[in-house]
Amino acid sequence: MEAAWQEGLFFVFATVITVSAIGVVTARNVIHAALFLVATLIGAACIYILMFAEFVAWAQVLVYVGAIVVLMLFGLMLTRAPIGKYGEYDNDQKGLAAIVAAAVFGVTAWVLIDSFEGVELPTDRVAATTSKDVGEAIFSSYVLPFELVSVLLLAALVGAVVIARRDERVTSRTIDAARREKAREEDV
Amino acid sequence: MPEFIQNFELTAWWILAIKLIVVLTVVPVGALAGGYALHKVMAHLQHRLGPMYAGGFHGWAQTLADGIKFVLKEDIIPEKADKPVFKYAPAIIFIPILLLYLVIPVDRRLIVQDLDVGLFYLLAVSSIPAIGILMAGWSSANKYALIGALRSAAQLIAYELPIVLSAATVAMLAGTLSVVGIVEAQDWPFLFWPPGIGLIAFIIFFAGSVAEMNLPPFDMPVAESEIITGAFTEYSGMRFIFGYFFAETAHMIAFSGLAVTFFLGGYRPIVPWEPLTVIPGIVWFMLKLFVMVFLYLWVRPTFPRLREDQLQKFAWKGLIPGSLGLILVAGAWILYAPEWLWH
Amino acid sequence: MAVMEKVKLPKPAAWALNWSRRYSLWVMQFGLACCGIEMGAAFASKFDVIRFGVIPFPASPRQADLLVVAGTVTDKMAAPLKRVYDQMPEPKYVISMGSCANCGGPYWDSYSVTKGCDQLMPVDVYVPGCPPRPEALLQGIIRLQAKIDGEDIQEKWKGHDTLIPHIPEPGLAGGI
Amino acid sequence: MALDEREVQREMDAAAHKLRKEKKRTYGIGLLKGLAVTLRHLFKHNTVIEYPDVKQDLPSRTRGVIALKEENCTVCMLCARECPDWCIYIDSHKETLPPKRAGGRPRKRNVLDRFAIDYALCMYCGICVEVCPYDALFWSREFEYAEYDIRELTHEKEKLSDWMATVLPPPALEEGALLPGQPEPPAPAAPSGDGAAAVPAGDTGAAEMKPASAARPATQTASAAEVRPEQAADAPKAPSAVQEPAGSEHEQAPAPAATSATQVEEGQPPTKAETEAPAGSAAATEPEAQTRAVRESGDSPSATARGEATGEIETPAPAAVPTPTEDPDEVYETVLKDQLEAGSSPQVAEARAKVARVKAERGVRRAPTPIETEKKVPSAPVTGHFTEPVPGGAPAAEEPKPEQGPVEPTDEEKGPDG
Repeated sequence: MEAAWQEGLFFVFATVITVSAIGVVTARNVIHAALFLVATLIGAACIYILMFAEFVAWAQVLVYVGAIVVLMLFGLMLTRAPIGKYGEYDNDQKGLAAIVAAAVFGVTAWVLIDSFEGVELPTDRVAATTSKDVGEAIFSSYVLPFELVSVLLLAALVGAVVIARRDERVTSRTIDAARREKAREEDV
Repeated sequence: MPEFIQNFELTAWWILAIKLIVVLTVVPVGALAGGYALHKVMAHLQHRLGPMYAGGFHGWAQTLADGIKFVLKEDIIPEKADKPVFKYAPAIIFIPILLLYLVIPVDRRLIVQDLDVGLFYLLAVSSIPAIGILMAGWSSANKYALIGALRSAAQLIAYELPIVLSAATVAMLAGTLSVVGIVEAQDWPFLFWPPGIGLIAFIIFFAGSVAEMNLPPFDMPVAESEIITGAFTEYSGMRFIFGYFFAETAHMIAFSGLAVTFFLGGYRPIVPWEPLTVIPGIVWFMLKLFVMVFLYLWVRPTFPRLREDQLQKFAWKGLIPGSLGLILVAGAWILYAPEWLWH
Repeated sequence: MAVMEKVKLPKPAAWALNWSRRYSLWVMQFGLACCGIEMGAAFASKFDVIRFGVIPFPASPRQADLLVVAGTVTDKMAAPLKRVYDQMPEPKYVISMGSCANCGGPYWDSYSVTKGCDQLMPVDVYVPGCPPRPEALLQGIIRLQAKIDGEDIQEKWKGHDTLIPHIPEPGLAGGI
Repeated sequence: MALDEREVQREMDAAAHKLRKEKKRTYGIGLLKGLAVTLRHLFKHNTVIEYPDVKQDLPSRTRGVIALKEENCTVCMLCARECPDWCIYIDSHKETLPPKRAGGRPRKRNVLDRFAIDYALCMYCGICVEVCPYDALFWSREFEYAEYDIRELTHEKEKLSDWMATVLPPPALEEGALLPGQPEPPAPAAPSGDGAAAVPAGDTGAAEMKPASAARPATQTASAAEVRPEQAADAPKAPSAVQEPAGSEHEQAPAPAATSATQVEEGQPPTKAETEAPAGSAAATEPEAQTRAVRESGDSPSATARGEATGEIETPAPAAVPTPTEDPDEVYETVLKDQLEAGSSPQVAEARAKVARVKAERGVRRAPTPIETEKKVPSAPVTGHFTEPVPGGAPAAEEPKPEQGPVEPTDEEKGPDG
């Protein structure tokens, strides 16, 4: 009974995800594409909930929908996002892109089927992983990868800042030096 | 909600239905009452009277009149607007705010659903309206709306972090993410105990929530002297009232509920004194809710609007380092404070 | 809301609609001259126009029901004024405040002043004075509320006759 | 010098440091102070004037609306000509009246047909009120006449006359201030009688002596009476017989107006006053007619009038006495009390009390001070206002008393200070 409900809902959410994912790539308008992405991400979060992975689901919403897509929209609107029909988002490599996408899809599907074929997903809460399980897993057996990933992210962040900042470093010492230089020139 | 799915029996149906109906009636009524409170409290703080004639007694029906009128106003959609986005933006703003009410415990049993990760859910859902605001601002084909939306988004990105971090402090102190669990962990409200930590976390949470809801003094996204009504400049009629007016008050009440739950001990008495438990939890909750709503309304006419750069500075240089430090202190408290200090 | 134009409303509903419009007049402030100061006084603490449900919150004409034209409408300002009026959603009202807005006032023979804002838009209530006292504006608002109370919403929804000519943008050939 | 500079610099640094330290210590206190301010206001009584329920008691000089006293208008058109907005519309026609005597010249006069002020255009400058030589226009405090139709804002003379009921007396003068048109007080050395004699012999000179002196303490009255004959001789043109009832008596006795009219008739100076009074245009406005008569009679001095004046000396002086002089301070107190009880604001009550006191001091007969507890709806027709006055009788009830409005000074200026 419960499994049937879950299955029905799964198909609903799967349809939503598929349609909006197609929308992301076919939308003529960047903003529309980003909004389709929101729908895709929320659909994915719903599927996580179906699998009793609440923590992951809300993390998905908080991080991806609440922060990343907002940031994307922010960036798009700050730069150029005209309203209405907007130029062609085509390029010559669409055939290649299609091949690569199909290949990725095939590989992922194959891997998933190969590794999880025949595995029953839990349909009741008791068997499901709770946030407690997730926390214990992260901070005990996976603590080293977790920390490494955080260091990597930090490095990426710092790198981004360094790249973004183009202005030369002006410190008080350099200013003083420049002044002294100028004064000396004047004296001469 | 997993538990609904799990216990999807016939009895669960009507319980769920009743709960949803209650929420769906409480939220608009609460928003109307909140709007009225906004009028009256602001008026009296400014030496005025506020609405006096609508409905007879002290203008009690003012917001009701506003609601009816706005529903019946002409619904203007600008010709150059991105119509679907423009139309659905208010819903994207309003529905997540409605969803916030699902996990606020009004009493120990009076909660639509006590989620395992309730706190996380609250924070996740409360970050969605920003997308609606961005949609509204961008689709209006109006430069002021776009500027307002961008300000709103920047503000949200900046102030989401302090809110999450101060809520994380609460979760650490309570040892759980469930909202009911957080309330149950507060023998003394976190505001009072552990000393200092709870208070600072509360202040950070309060400032962050004021900014996230775009309330004054952090209302630059709707600063009328600079950018008209920000993202809602082009909205009229029903879409305006749901996307902005109701949403603002409902958001404010929801965040007041959150603050009560996180810091003021929710439905529990304000001090752990036996006789006080005679008063039902819902009364306690409502009293604290009123205090919190008043606090939001009190700040509103008191402080002048900040500048955009001051806002960002305050968030990134003040609140976020502060809340990170607070997490350290809270961790130290949890690890090293002797057992007898805990309660 | 095309329904409003076709269906005859039952009496209680019509009453409720009139009541709601009467007590929820979000006002667009169009202060142009000294009358604007008096309007500000009427909206401030001493007279507190919110008591009547006249709420001076909206900064955008899209959310306004009432336009208070307070002060001298110059020909230069006529176009923006007309645009603001056109931007307001339909059941909308106009109060013309002060002699200048009524019909030119002291500038009755000036080359640059529009002699009365009723040349640009239908005006519901004329408040005399130069400038009118804040209370005079309040009385104008009360009269407007009385007018709304007796209104037929169907007629109102059909909107005003568009006899008023379209005003070209300032600077275009022809001017005003 | 350099040392000084260094020292100053050090001091400044120290001060700045101290300031910084203090600032640091009070971080966040400002916010709390702000919150405290607004919270205090929450519990204070609000400042709102709840307008339609509670109305401000406006000062009497408020420029609300201009009222027309139709009877005073001579269609001289000065107001219309001076109006910067040209918002006054006046129409009139000329009427020929039969001669008084057989063989006399028929007289002509202007009759007001239309007097309208376009309040949509009016800029409320008050020039018309100031320029009106016959005191036909007054400021009223009423401001509640917003209209749905701009055409309604053009008030015709009926409506303008309605406003007359709302005109207040002028505010009190400062202690010892001169009334407009009043001559400079004489040097303190001069006794009262001489002072009166020193009055310049204008067209208002001698006659105006009387009412003031009549109400004055006995000694002064006596001295004034002694002076009068010469004065009358000096200034022969003013018919004091006319002046007498107009100034002080008309209210008490219904007769004087009629008597004065008859007296004038007897004297037969062909003045406007004479033509108007028998014409019965408005017996209620007799005093005004008198005033006008006085003014206009200056043009036509006649021997009979002089004779009248001299012949009349004995009677009026005792006749004016019957109202005993009131104690000014007492008057002040009573009026103040009445006004406050009736609901006037302290300022207005005080002002009216002051007016009453000044009048009592000057010996002017005082009408009951108007009390405005409830404002009438000005545009509503005032019942009984236009009722036909009793011919030759007392002033109509609605008619503003001479104390009201700027009429007053014309009465007052008759009393040269002793």
